Amino acid sequence: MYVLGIDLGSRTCHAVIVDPDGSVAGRSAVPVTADLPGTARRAEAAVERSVSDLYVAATGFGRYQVLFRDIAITDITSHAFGARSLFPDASCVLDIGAQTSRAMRYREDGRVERFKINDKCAAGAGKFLERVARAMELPLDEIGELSRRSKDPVTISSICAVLAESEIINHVTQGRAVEDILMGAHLSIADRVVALLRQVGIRGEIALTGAVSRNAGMVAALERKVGQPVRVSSDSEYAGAIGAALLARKRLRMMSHEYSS
Amino acid sequence: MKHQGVGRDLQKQLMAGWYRELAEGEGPVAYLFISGNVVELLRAFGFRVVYPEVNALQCGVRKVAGDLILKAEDQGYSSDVCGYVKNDIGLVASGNVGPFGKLPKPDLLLCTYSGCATYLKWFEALAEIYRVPLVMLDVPYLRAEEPDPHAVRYVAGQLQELVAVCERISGKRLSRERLSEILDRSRRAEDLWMEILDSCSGTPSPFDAFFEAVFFMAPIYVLRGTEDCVRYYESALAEIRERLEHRIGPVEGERHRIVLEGPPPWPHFRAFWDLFKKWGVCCVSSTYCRVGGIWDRGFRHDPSRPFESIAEYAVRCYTNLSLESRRRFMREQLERFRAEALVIHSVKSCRVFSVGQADTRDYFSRERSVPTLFLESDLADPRYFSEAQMRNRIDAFFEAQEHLRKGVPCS
Amino acid sequence: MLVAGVDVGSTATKAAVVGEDRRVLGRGLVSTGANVVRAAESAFRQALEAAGNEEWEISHTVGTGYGRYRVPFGNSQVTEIACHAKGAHYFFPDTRTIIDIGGQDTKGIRVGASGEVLDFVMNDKCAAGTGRFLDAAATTLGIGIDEIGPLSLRAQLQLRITNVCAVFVESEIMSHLAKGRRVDDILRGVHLAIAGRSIALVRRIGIENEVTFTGGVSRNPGMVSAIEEKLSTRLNVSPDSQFTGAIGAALFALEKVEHDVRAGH
Amino acid sequence: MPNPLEAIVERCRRASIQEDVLSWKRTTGGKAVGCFPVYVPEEILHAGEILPVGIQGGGGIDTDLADSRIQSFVCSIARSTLELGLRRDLDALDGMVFPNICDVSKNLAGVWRRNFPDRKVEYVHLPQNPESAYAEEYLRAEFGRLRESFAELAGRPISYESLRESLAVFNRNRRSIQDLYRLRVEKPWAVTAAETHLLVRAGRFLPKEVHTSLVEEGTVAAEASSRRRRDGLRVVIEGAFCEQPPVEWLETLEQAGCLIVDDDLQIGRRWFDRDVETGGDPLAALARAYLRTSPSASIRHGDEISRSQALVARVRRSRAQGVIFAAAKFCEPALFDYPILRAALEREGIPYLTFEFEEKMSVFESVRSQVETFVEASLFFA
Repeated sequence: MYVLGIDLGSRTCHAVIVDPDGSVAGRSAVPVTADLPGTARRAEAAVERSVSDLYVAATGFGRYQVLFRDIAITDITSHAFGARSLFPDASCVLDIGAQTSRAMRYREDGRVERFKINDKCAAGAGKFLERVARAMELPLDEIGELSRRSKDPVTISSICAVLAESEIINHVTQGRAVEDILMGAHLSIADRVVALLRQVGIRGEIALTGAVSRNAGMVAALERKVGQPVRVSSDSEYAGAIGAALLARKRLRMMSHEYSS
Repeated sequence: MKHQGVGRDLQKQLMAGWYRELAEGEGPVAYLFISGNVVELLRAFGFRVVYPEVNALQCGVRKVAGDLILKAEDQGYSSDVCGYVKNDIGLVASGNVGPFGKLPKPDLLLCTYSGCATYLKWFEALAEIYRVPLVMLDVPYLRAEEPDPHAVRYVAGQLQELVAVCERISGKRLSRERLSEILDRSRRAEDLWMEILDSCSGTPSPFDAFFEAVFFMAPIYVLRGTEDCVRYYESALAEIRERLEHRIGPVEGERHRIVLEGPPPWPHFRAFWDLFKKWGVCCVSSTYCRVGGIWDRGFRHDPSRPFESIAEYAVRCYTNLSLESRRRFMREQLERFRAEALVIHSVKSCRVFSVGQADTRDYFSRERSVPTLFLESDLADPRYFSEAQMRNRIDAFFEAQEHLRKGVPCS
Repeated sequence: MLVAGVDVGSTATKAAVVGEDRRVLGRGLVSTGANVVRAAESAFRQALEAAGNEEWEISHTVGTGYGRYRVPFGNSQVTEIACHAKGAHYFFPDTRTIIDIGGQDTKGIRVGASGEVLDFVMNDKCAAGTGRFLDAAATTLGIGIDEIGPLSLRAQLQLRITNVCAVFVESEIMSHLAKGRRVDDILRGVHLAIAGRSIALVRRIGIENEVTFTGGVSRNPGMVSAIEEKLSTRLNVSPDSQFTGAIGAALFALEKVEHDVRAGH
Repeated sequence: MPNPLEAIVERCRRASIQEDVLSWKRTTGGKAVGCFPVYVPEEILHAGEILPVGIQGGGGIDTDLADSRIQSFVCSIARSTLELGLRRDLDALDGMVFPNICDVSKNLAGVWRRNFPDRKVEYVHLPQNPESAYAEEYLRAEFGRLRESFAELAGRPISYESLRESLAVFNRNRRSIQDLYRLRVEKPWAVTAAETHLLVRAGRFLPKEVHTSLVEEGTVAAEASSRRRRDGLRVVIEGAFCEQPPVEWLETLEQAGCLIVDDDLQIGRRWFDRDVETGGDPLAALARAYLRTSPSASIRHGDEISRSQALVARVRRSRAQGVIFAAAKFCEPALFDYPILRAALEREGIPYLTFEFEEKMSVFESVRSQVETFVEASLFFA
């Protein structure tokens, strides 16, 4: 059976179709509007597919707004399972979102062993980058590249995202180089999310999922803090949707197996 | 000025020697806390004594606390619990090697409850790691000015039981003579230390009872009961007398005399002091330099009452006092040393200091109209200190003090 | 003889030129942005032009605010606490308490009869409940920062916002929207939450009438009414409230000059 | 017809200082004393015909007054209790007792004395060295001190006879609660954690005798109830021994697929796991009970078995499949134990999930999805 995995997040809604042998047959990504059920519908319509009869697995914070779902799965379970299929050698995933960041560690079969959600002062990583970009009057998707030119990144000590922002403004006023400030900003986030990762216990390779995975500066900062390569893939943003689809597929098989036996 | 800085240098040597003794010396090892400690008793059995708090503050001063605290948070310690404990847990995770060298493993964890309830959680954690006996010396908090008789009997009784534990671990019997020699040396050092603290009543004060005292006080808490400790305070006192004679103070041109309540922000100690120096501030008394014990009210260790005086010391240390009693102490100090203001440094790590300080501030600023400055940061965690914010508060406060004096606050 | 004050804040830089008669002759206002020195200079120039004068005629300039040590032409520096006290006293001689809410700092100041600082408090090392919280709420709701105040005044029911952290307010606002709450009710809740937090801080020094509200946020009518409701007292708010610090600084400059003249040098 | 259990739970949900304590005082003309968590020897108050009132915090009220006295890094219950006091919402209480459970509680006694000079404020120091041979004599004397102090407040002496009677009343109350918990282990769907919490919590405001019968009736009703058996992940809650999580938080856990089969909520209401002897010297009996039969808790030192062993034993006893750590934000005793307990659970291969709660919590989405994740781990990977 074909399974549609749909990840309704806060910024973008990703959808994938997984064919009976478990490989991704189609993708789509649409921006999220106030009308969440409608957004889910548009994402579903946007995936090119050959079949009409689909089993639908929804994930992401808006999973219950996917009214045509067959099953709802939380982002953590699905991100871990998706990462497992995208990064065979990884057993830890970092998912950096606009507001919350998550670190997960999973077993070989993809079962989440430990996870930690960033829900304290250090939250708001993605949003923090957006604000930094605005403060420096730069487009968001350029700050990562720029930061990589840094030779001597600034240090940002505050754990409060708001005060960290004012520290950045301080550095700006002191005339520090743009790339050093940007790298400092990325490193300060890396500090916080790597702390999450350490709390779940680093084992094997580390994969990065979510929109921030496109930010090369963030990847560099993470690798520097964690001291090992951080894997990203062009499908990183689809990890949630893929994981949801594959889990649904797994669940279907478990059930059919139960019935047949 | 031949005596300038002797106290400081000698103190550094002594502490270095002490850490060397810990690393290389002989004899069983006990871990002990500073507040109301019973080190004389342990000394009588030849224990080498490790003070986790002192290690933690050393890590703070040497700016390695931040990383050690993160190490502990990686193990699941919350960002909201005492930074001293996390620093120590991080230190253990790094093989118990600090800026001061390698620390020996304990044979005994002796927890005195007179510091704070967190002491207990701290040693429970170490007991999990080292799997050695944790002896609890339970010291009831002083509800009123005077301890309850049953509380004193309880503490004294536990000390008797502690002797048995020490005899078992050290394999030595308690020698009364040795104990009273040690207590006599404690008493002599305490007399000298008090004379140094009292010298702050001079104008200018020859000594900063916070920013200098936190270094000068190390031997009275760490080496108390040793001949070295007595010799140290003899030469420190000589230095202070020299300063008095030449009217030298810790700051150029003393302009403001303050009493300071609360522990220092160790990772930013220098920066913190400079913010006060800039205004010619001298701290003429502080509660932190009494954190281990209080001698101002006449208490001394007493060879003729060994256990009673050890128990009394434990019961009457600053952190074991009720808030009323602490306020009374600050009031006495403000008057005795003719201080114009009270500065409260409220630290997140140490609830036993911090909770109630807002009432203390309210009491002094409103009921006694003593100008009071309230500062917030931490004693161990560098993340909670913002120099810009500190400067703003301290500048504004002394600006106002100057303004009240000469009408023009421009610096 | 003219004097000036320049108040370099985290978001806006303000300047004021004052004459011997203590009258405010010119004001300057620019956003601080990336370059403090430039901001200070252009605010200063604006004020001079408004006063119709050239720089060399200014006998003394006092810098205040976070960037006070970076005002290159400043003759001396005074903290914004003293300057706000001075400025507020200038507008409202009977004021005894000042509540100042800025971008990342909230202050309470107790002032004496001559505008001297008797006591003060500032928020601890957490930006919760400062002006930044309002920005976050505005962005979350996609409304301009200048519109949220007036909008909040149209609220119909009391709605509680429990989290005053600028990072988490988004999720709380989102959940209220999800429950179909009205935007103006939510905004009223946001304003009351900050009002409560700020008043709790200022209570540490005791709140005595008259109370003056200064700082960037004092231009927000929703904030004024929220604080007035919580304190059940009227607030002094000067049309010049944003310039309180700069004017206070200029007045210190004036005193300095007079003092030096008296001292005969 | 409505389930009688639900009616009883509703009664308990309404229990409060404003309602029940005030009306008790009106009818009896007696005095009432607030007891800060976790354990206070309420029997002594009861024997003096003083109503012991359990301090429960403010349940998420605004804390504008207390925020000016309590720094931002202190737990909700200290903050909201002071707020209630400053709002004069605790005027029904003629006194307060603070035990040495943590540094905050120790100092709160002093804060209370300064802000409420007209009230009786007691600080009781419970031994942290129960192994000491001197602990019993000390605690007996400490309880004796309280007996005199409360007798003074009551304006009448407190006899040994009345103390023995009170011990019996409290024994029965604790037994009723323990029976309710036993039922939870067997039929967790018959009475939910939230219902149990409300049933037990009412004991903080109601006279013990009244409360005991409510709990006994509730348990009978639950046993008889025809509720459908529910499937879910059997979990134990650990860490909520002092400040209590919002009821909505508990409900979220259960809606998200957990069956809470044991917890340390309101642990002070059932502090002893067996009856206190009612013969002989009642104060000595109470002291011995505290030293020998207290449960394992983060705020008390000196058990024969470690806290980790005690937790693992609780998990096994209740046949739980996982543990949910629920520490009040800023609660040092709970947060310091967490890494140690966590390590033990990992050694035992027991899954766990961690939360920090506070009274002002109002958004539970994140809690829900984390619990769902926790449950999914067993759902998809049987």
